[in-house]
Amino acid sequence: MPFSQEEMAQKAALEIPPNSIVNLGIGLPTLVANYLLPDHGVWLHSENGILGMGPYPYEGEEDPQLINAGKQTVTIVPGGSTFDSALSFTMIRGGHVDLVLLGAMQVSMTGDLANWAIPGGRVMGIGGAMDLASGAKRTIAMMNHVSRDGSPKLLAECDFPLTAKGVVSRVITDLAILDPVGDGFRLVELAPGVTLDALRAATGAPILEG
Amino acid sequence: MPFSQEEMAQKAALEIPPNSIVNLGIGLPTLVANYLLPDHGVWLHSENGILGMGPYPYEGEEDPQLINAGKQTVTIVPGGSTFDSALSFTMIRGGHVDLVLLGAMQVSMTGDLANWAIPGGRVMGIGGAMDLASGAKRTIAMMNHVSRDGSPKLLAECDFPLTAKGVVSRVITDLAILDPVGDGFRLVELAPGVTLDALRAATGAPILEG
Amino acid sequence: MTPSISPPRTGKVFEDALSALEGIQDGARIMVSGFGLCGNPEALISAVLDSGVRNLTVIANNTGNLGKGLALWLRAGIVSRAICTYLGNNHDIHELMAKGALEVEIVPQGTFVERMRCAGAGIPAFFTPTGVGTVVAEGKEVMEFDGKPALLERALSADFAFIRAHTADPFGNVRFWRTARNFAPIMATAAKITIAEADNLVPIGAMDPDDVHLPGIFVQRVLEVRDHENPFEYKMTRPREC
Amino acid sequence: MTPSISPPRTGKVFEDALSALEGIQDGARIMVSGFGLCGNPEALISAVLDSGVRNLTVIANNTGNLGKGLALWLRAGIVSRAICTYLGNNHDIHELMAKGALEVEIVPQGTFVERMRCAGAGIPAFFTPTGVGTVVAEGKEVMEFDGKPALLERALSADFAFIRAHTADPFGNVRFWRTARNFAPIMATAAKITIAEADNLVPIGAMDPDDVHLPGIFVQRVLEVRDHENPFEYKMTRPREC
Repeated sequence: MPFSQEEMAQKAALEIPPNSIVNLGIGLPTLVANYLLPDHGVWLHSENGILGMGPYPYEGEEDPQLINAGKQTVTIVPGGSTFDSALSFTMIRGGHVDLVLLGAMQVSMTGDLANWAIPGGRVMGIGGAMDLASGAKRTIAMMNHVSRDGSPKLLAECDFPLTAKGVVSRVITDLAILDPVGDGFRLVELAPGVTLDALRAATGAPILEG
Repeated sequence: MPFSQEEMAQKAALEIPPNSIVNLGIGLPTLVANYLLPDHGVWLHSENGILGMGPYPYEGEEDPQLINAGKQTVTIVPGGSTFDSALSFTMIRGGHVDLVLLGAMQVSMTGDLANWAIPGGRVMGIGGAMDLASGAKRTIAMMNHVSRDGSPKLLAECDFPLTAKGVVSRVITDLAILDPVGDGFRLVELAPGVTLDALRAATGAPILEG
Repeated sequence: MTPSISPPRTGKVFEDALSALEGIQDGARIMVSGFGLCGNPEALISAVLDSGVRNLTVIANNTGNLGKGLALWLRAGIVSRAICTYLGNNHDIHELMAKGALEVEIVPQGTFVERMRCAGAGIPAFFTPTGVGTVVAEGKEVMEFDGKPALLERALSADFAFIRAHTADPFGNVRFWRTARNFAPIMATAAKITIAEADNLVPIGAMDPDDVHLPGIFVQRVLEVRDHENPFEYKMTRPREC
Repeated sequence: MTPSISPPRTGKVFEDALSALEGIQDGARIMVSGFGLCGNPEALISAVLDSGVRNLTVIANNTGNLGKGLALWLRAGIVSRAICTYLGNNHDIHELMAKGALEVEIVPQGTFVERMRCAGAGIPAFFTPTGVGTVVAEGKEVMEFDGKPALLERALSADFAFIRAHTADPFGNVRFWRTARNFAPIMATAAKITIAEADNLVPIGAMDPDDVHLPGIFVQRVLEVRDHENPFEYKMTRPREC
């Protein structure tokens, strides 16, 4: 049985060191906030200008001028701060954010990330993705292992437009947790019931063990 | 009779347009603050991080953490603000300061300014002088017309280390007010009792009339 | 040094949004603050429609969302070029792009804001590692620093910046509210004329010097607008614990 | 999204200045805030003398003045290199320079702070018009933008930044007082370890999010020091009007 989205989020939460500053991308990574360990001292950064992002507000307490990078209403935890976009990207590009968890369309065995455009598809834009992917101390990608038509998304080389080159250090998918190591993906953890053969068949690059 | 220092400061004050933002350099230019016109709306910028610098404090109200760029205790006028050095030099280098009045050691007829180092002398440093001289919308130099040994300080070409090239639009000296215009200094105003011949003799570049 | 300073004379306060636009012309380059619809100067956006200008270049993170904000300009056909970072949920811009009626330059968000910051700070160009090895690098100079490649990016300036403020005084000192700050203080430095649309106009001296988010040197015009729609894009809530 | 966040756990607060220096080594590159003596982290400056480290590179606007502040390090002979903008009134540095005992790099002040800002912001280099045609330009690449020449300047980083704060909380959020702010918030972004020496340590949540001058992400260690000398350099006053 592959990992559910919730299990993927739980696995991702375990990657977060205590007292670290984390930026959660839009989509799957947003779920990770539900699994942060209590008393762990994790501070969430949102690139639109929050350090110390808190949970969604209680009904009736929504402030349209207090949103996250997904444009959802949020809150600020005690000790949090707000700032302009230049300082926010100083945090990101300057390597001050410890960990960025990003959704991905494709990841290559050399750590290239593609997550902003599908060839021939609508151009949705880049947003903060390129800065986040290349600026953080550590970048982890979260994604389904294969696309809807079954084609692999972990590849020897990405064929979608790149977000950043050689930045992904770990990939969390519904089938496994893997590290791009240059000549393939090193297996860290296999989802229960998924065989190594099945993983290999679903991956467009060599799987290395141990 | 040449202009006194106070008269030079008065002349300089007349160069300040209403509602403008002005940075006064250390030394002679500091005196200009005494002659700002009332209700003129002039805001003083100090590069260590004040917009809206006010007069010296009353005795007993000095704050060692509220100083100007000359490290003198000052005050802040209502509507003034404090900020970090990066934003202060954004104001300067970004062309947001309307006028900079700087002391000068030498000025050339092409508007080059030398005011930070004497060859063979002690190196005092550059401070904000280079940014101020080249960043402001308009730069005016204030200086004695000749050095203590009588040698001219308004020259065809500076021989002291430059602060900035081609930035000075007007020079206010004890003998005259002049504009560097490329092939000489165009005379704007002569101090009372100073003859044109005396001015020419004291200047190391052509004096152009009218 | 005893300057006779009389700060209140500023002439920066305008009575209504349309008159605050004085001097705007066809073909103007306009920066507009906001992350999506959060932090939009709504009255200035509307007034531009009334002013009749067109052929605008808009510099804004999203250029509208969900048919609101700058999407009003797109629908009115007065934008010919947009420089932005993200178009998701902005169906109007997709429609215009599909028709070929709009030239769009998409910039990584960190590079977008840094280009404006540099314009405001008198820095003509800078190097950034963001975008190396991607389409963003196409046609740009690459240089290595400590063995790491970086792209040369140019300063980005404008004729006008329209920013949303929480509080402003007549000199143009501004404070922002929460994430409505976003690009506003940077855009203010990068435009020839910055207009602050403030929820509250307060007297000179009402802000402590240490609490000014954007000093008035960067704001040429001030407009008080007490009522704003402030639309929600995604109103999310959590249940109250008992 | 209902994160179970417990912000107070930070481990950033140190009991005394010497222990806050943990890990400092000979040859360290240290940024120190202050415009002259205004905004100096006095306890940290003293503690470095006690720590016994030497061969330091100091990055500071003046590297001391009138025998105080960083002049104490110069007198103790523990500085081998200084990067600064202005040396006037710092007789100690002139003496060491005359003896050839100190290598000094003088940088225009705007370039000085911008180089640190870029280091903190992940910008490896930038172009500035400041210094074109002067000795500052020697050996530097010059490029023209819109017909105007500019110099290529590199980011400037450090191992430590010692900054003086007015208020700090245990996460490292900081507020400054008046012109003691100067280089501090920029230096904080450019160093591996930033230590904030604050007049007042306040609880988490005591600062409004909009009022934080320097977010705690840039501050690794916090130290409360209630008493400072805060020396005057030029105490100027005006007469009281009657």
